[in-house]
Amino acid sequence: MSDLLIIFRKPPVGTSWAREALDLALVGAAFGQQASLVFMGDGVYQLLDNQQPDQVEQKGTQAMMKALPMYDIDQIFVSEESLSERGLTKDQLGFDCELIGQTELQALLKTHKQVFNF
Amino acid sequence: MSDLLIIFRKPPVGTSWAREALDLALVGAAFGQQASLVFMGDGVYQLLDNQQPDQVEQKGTQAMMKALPMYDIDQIFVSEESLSERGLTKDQLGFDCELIGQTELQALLKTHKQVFNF
Amino acid sequence: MNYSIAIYGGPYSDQSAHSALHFARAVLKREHSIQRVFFYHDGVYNSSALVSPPQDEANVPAQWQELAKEHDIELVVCIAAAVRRGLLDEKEAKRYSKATHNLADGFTLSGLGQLIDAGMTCDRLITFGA
Amino acid sequence: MNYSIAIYGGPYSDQSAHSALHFARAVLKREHSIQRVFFYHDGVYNSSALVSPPQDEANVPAQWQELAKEHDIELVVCIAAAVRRGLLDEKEAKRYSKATHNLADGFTLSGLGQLIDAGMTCDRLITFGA
Amino acid sequence: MILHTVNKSPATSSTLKECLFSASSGDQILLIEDGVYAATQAFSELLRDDLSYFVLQNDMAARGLNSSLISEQWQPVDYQGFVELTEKADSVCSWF
Amino acid sequence: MILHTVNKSPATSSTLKECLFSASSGDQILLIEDGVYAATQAFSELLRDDLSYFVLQNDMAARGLNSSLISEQWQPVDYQGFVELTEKADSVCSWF
Repeated sequence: MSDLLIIFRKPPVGTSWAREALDLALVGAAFGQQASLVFMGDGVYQLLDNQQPDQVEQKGTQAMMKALPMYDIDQIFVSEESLSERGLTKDQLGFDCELIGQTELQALLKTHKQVFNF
Repeated sequence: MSDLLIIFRKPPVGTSWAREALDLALVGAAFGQQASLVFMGDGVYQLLDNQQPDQVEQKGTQAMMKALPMYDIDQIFVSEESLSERGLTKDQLGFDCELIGQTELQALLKTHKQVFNF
Repeated sequence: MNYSIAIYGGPYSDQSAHSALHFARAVLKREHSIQRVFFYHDGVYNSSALVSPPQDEANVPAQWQELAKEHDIELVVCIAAAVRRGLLDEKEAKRYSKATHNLADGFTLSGLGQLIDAGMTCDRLITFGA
Repeated sequence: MNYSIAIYGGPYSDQSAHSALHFARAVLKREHSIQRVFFYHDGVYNSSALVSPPQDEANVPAQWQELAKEHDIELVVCIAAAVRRGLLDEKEAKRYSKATHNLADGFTLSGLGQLIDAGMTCDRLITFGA
Repeated sequence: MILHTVNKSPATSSTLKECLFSASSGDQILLIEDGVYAATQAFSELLRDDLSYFVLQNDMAARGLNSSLISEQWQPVDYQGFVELTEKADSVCSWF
Repeated sequence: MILHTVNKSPATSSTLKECLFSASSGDQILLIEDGVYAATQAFSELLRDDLSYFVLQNDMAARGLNSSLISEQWQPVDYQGFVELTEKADSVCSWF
């Protein structure tokens, strides 16, 4: 089991929350902590393909997301319920990630002592 | 008809929005503008009786609300739907204000050229 | 037409100051004028001279300064919202006995009346909330 | 037990820094220790030496300074979040060629690793979000 | 006619709902920033028939919302289009 | 057992909903700041039967929420009670 669980609940562009949460994941990995990421709520929008944040002079999170494998972060989960509430399906996402339901989500929170929830 | 419409949609204590919106109403009045206030959404919580924001070392909005008559601000409206969604009734409120429905709310927005919406 | 703009969000924390900048450029492109940009709530943080973004990110306060200079736009920061958040000009620094001040050039601390005035006198007041 | 606290909200704009202060006092009253308070996102604004609230309002940064001094608590501010929001110590001011700096005494700019470290080494890390 | 701007995601904030409740027949809604997610098909049931709907295409593109995700009520505009909408409206009300 | 804190109003933000979805049976919920409005009767239908519910009484009093407005599932605690809850929990998760 990984050491850190980081929950992403904010959209990627309108605020700095998503970027700051990803920074934390990367720094955690640099500190030798195994990190798992969960995308739920509006956080699932971070996974959409073809984001062009430069259209509004923002940086977004896609470039950082692409760096995750370099940090050995490969446990990436997305809430099935959050996706379907937003009319999205897994094939619209630009990242390889594992769909999880409520039970698996609850288990992830329960089995990690360190949870950072953004 | 009043010159200014100020819409209060935020609760009174957790953030500075409510206080900053009230500041604007009072300054508007000091500039000779007739102001009407609408409380809707979580803004209706500003009208609850017996708030003690000093319990968390905050100032809240009640003291400023009591100053409204001194500024000749007496057009105070509260959304009936917002109250009932929150299980509140007019007699639980600490301020004398006029209950309005959707039609009256829409008319207030339509008839004011200057609307500040917080 | 004569526009004014109100900004309630801080730089980097949210997009509002950037959106307002894009909007302002489009307003000017359509040959309108912009009289005043008013910074309120966390928008006051846009007036800091000390904002130091990484090289590959936009410096929002600097962009406002440039645009204001080029197009003669007033950049007005609500004094009450600013001083309690730690944005001071030289005069306020003296008043509160602070050793230094940090309001960027081109920004002016003034009262909330300047926002009321913008609403009264301009053809359009557009708000970018946080 | 050994606690650390994370704060993500700015002073005056929201209640989180105040809530954390109340919580910290209760932690100490129950004879626990507090190792570190970490300021991230808009929480970095709590570290400004220039915050100047009206006399009848609490000065949150000053209250953190007092509590930290009395109980030997580290006040650590995320350096990346801080410099882009205009919070600089002397060293960063020099690096970014700014004429002045505004980080309050008792606060230290440091990396996000200090938040990870608090999570790893303390018995409890309690977050006050914005 | 009022132009209402909305900048919050409809799935996590009540801002759009409050705006739609307060708008008068014939008013215009413009989604900006995180508000643009409301133009996706999942939220089309919230909409009323008597309003006009616009969405800022820069903010759509920034978030990867291509036209296949957008429901047909919504008309994309750029920043110049945003300005034009403010020109034509009697007043502009910002919901955040 | 996890202690979940929630600081946003349930009527305008989905934060409480997301917390309740993610909590495991036996977990505890503590409302603070603007989260305390969720302890009023209008929101009791959102609650699950398998969690324990606490509300910070300082934040209740600050907002004028007296006990007649609070539904009976919620147990008021002060800041010391808040600390005690964090002592007993295996971990603390903050929802904002």
